[in-house]
Amino acid sequence: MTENSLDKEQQIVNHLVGTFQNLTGKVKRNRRIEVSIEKKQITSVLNYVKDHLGFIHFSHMSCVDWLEDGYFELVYILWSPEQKIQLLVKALVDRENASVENADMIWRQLNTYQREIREMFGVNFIGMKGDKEFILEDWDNMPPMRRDFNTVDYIQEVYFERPGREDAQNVRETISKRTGEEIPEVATKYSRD
Amino acid sequence: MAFFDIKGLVTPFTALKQFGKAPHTVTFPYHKKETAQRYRGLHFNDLEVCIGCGNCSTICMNEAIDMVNLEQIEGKAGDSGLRPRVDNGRCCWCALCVEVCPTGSLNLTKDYIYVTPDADSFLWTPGVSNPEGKDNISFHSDVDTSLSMFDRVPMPELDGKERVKSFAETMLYYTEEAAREEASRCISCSLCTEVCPDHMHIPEYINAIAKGEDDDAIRIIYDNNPLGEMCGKVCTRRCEDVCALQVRGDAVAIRWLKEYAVGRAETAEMLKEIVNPDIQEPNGKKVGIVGAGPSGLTTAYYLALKGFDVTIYEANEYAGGMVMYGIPKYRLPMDSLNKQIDYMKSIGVKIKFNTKVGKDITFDEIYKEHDAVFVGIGFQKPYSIGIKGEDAQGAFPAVNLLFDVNSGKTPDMGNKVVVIGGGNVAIDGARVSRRLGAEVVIMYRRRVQDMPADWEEIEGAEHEGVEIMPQTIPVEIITDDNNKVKAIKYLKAEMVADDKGGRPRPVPIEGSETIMEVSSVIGAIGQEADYSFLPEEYRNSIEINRGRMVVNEQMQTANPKIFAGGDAVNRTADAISAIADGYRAVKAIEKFLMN
Amino acid sequence: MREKATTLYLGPQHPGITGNMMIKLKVEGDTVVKAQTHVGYLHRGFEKLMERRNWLQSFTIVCRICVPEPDPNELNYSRAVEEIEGREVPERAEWIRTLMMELSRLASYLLWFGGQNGSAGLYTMPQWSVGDRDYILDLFEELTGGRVYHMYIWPGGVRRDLPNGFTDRVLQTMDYLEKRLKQYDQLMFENTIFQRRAQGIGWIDPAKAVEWGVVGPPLRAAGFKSDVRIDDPYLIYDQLDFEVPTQQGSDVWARALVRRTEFQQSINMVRQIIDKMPGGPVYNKIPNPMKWTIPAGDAYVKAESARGEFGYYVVSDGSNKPRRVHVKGPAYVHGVTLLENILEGANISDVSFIMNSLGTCPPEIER
Amino acid sequence: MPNDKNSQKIVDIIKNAARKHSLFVLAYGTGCGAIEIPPTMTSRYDAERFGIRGMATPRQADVLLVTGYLATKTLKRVIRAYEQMQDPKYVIGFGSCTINGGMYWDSYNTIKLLDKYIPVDVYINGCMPRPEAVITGFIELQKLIAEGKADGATKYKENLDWYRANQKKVIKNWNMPDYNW
Repeated sequence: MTENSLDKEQQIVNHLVGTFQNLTGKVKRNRRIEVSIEKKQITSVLNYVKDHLGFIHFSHMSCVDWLEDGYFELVYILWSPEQKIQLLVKALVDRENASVENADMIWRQLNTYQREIREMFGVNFIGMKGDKEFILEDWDNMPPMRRDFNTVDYIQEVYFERPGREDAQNVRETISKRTGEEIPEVATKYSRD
Repeated sequence: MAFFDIKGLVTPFTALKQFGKAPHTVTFPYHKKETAQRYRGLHFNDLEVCIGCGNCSTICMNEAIDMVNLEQIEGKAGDSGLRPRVDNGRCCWCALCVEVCPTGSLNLTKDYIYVTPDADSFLWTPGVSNPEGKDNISFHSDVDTSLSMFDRVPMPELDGKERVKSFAETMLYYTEEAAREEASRCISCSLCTEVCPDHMHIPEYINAIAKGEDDDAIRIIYDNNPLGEMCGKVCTRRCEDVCALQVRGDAVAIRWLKEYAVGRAETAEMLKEIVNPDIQEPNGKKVGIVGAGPSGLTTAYYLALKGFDVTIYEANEYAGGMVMYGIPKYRLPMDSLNKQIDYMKSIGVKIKFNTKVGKDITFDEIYKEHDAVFVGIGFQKPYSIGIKGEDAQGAFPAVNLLFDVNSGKTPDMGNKVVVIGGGNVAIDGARVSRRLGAEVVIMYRRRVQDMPADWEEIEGAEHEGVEIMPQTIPVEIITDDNNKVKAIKYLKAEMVADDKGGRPRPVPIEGSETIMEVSSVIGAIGQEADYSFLPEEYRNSIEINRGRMVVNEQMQTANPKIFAGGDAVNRTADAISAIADGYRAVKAIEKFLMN
Repeated sequence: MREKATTLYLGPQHPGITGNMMIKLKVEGDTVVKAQTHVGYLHRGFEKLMERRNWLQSFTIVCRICVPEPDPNELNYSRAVEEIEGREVPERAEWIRTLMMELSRLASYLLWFGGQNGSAGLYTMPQWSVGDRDYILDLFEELTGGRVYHMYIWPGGVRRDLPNGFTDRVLQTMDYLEKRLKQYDQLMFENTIFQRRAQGIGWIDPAKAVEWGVVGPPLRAAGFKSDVRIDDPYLIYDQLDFEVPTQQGSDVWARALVRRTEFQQSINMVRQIIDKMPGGPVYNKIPNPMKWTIPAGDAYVKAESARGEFGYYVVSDGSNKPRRVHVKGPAYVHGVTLLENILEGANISDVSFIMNSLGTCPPEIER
Repeated sequence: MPNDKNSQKIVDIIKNAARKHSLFVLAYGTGCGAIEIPPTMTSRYDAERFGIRGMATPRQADVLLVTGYLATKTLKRVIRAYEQMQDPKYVIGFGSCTINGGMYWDSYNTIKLLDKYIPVDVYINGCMPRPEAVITGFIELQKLIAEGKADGATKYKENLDWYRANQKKVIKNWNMPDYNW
């Protein structure tokens, strides 16, 4: 067992770094590799690792919204059943008019993931087939998984809340009212929500 | 496949073997299956134990728990008077509220059936809606399983043997890491702010420390307390007595966290840069302050920020009052106090040292020269012990000892000292005497647990080798021919329960008289104010009752131009109350002069 | 003669469908020519909700993601958080977690026994197996305080230690289930109706299975010795003695046999766990939950649920709330692309039978 | 149907007694609560003791069991199923989320108050309710039926406009047929 040595993992990373330009990679721990690529490399890297390095099992695809930095991070998680190694392929996409090449010809189930990400984040996958609607129905707002979509504002607008709970008190306010304490502005942001 | 599949035909009939067996059906509602010992059902809250901290309401991500006023619950110190009410249309029975309840009053019961046609009836006040739930508690959290962090981050201290060698500070105080860890224990319930006389914004500055924003913490502390570091070292910290965590564990070290925060600013300049107060344009009004103790300094600081021309008249060489002269330097070093006072001076507070009102300047002059006067004279005159021989040489009050030592003198105590009293001043006197090389005995009328001094102080004294003799009543100081203290005669006492339900009284045991050879006797049974500086006319215009000046809620005396605060006014006689008085007086003086 | 194609909507309100989802079928006669899955009837936006909840609060909602089998969710969430934070878990807690996972697998298979037979019109089996499943739920209730939603495995360990006498009751239940398993065999595997319904139905091409993303029992029924417990060991599975059963048929019958064997394996594993379980603490206490922050980082963890690989991708940005928690249930692939594919050419009456054999669970598809 | 139980006619009493002992539940697992229905219906808790059993089609069913939260997409189907059901029909709200949103109170895709969209006769609290609680809910419903108070369907007909307005607030594309009872 190569439980403790990371040679096998390091070899794959080195191989990938040598094969693709602008690819950075690291070994996270045994059986875990992570590489970062550019968005235009997605299909070529996925095809390569599938055909040549044995990462034939597609585990998962995810999208993370880094609102403050202005990009989406697409994460493809692959598994090599032979070598028992998990590979994370990460690519950044600009949030504005986000669009990526379609990759569902490499793994057909990617189509489902991409449809979901298109619906939930508004990332466009160029050339992808499939219904526009996947999970939501008649949704006319911003894609809901974007971080700037405020779900509480939305529910207050669309749904009802049961009345009868208006007499709720805030402990901090109750006590400061009783003592006459005036909480300055610099402090209020540290008060309990 | 054969046309007749005999096996396939017969096999289903093997189910007939079950025929005649007793069914395993639970015939609810005729037969009820008991739920498990830790079943998570409806809530039960012990209303007496609950302190209304609202932590359950905060952790509930379903916003199912509201804190509401109940008729039968009155708010008091350490109890917000609010109680949780659960919206069962939101509750998901995850029991996180139980896990974070610091008192353990909130629990889940084995009851779970709640069926009704009325959708508006799912508001449930645990403990009121199900008073019988107490006998039915299933899911609960004890000290081991609770998510509350009950253990305080230990405070590093000098070893007792090391301490008695010098007046170096005994507490080593929190490092950054320890302070963040300690601050993160706080559940931000704000019960502490109610008992703090100054109503400091405690949860806020602790949260700022927990988040690593020490500068903001200092700003929040300086919002209504200009002596934060002093308080951080020596405050009587009543806040910690009502901390939600102290019900089942250790209170958050509020005092030490405050010390940590203000201690980040090492010099007066840094302090000024961080606090960066908004100093208003001079408004031309003048305020005179008698006494540079905590109340006077507080008044001066905030008035100066508001643009008043403030002058403090201080009898001694240094500012700080009792904090400077009554607290030993191993608890509050000179540098720390000077830093805070230098910062005040830097924003425009003027202090006239060595100016004793009534001697170097008359009160009348001050009164006439200023638009308002604040009197913060404190208690300097010690009570006498009231036993025979107390005027002997070698018998003196603890405050005098502390004053001398803090002024740089080293009085000769001899080799055996008896301290009479059980308050902080007595302990200070004892520990100072110990540092001067004497063997020290503290005599106290009641039991050790009745001593009004801080437990840390008592513990510290014991570590330093001070002997405590509880239930001991001194009756006479025996002197030699030169009227010098030679020995002390005392009685042992037993505690007798008070018939009226008060605390037990010490009653001397007949025939237990003992004589102990001593070289000095230090009395520490309290002090009073000295009004000799005040001319008769002013003394009559402000009301003095039992040694204390009488003020209204605005800290204003009967003479509208004279305000007063500090020990000479309030009944608690500690630094934080004096600061609170000063802060209140600021608002009143501003209102009085600017309207 | 070629018949005219009609469109048939199976679900969302349909007794044969596993959960609340819909399959749009294009049929000619009673043969399906095209199937299209429609999901979203159970979408609650968990991943959005977790952006608003802190690390501890999120733990209580993850179990709702898959209703028949909530424990892999709790386990994966906790393991992901622990991996990012580097939090140690006491050894006993790992054993108790494994016990939970195996009990949950048993409960899930019992429910599946019922569903698979019910969709073939054999109604005795659901009465038996779902009734027997209740004994496992009783164990869960005793251990965790909840029958269905346990909220028991949390970051740092498990919430409470085993109650007194719990292990005895587990062993009793195991003995009972083993006895019942023989009767299930008679009722199900020796039943010609079931055999004929199951054999040759819902065939998955073994050559494509891995590439299509098939996981769990369906993949093992296609001849692959694939199990997360062996391939990427987690908890204490490397200390347990068990076999990964495989079948070659790749049809409903083969999948049923795989599950049948695994059921017996799980019973054995539970016995091993109880036998070997060490003592010690069960929980490495987290700091004050409202102020608990996790360093920035990400982790994809997976566990073998009763239906296959269950994955959690968790991202932290260093704050007290998760940046992203993305759940991948086995049904995400089984219930959409795979199902659409293997339903082509099937008989209408086999649709829900095949769905059951894949263990399709809609709440984990849309979350 | 008269609301006051004292004013029930003998015919009503007999009719209601018959109705309450044969409640056919529409087999529609709308939310997570559906997982406690199999244990309730099968051998361990055996709800058939009360004449409660599943029914595959809305037109033959009496009780619509809304097992938990309703996503807006499901709400549309639930309304359609409910309107297809023939009188007498009853609705049971099952779980906290039907009462005030439950743990999905801040989800953008689930409705919070079920009674704003379809009339609810009985609520069963819990997340999720145990089979015992479910049976208690049914017993409560039987009691209401016997007393003639389970009149949700009547309310729905009388206040159809109000219900429709609420329904259309969340269902943006209303492409469903109207059913006449």
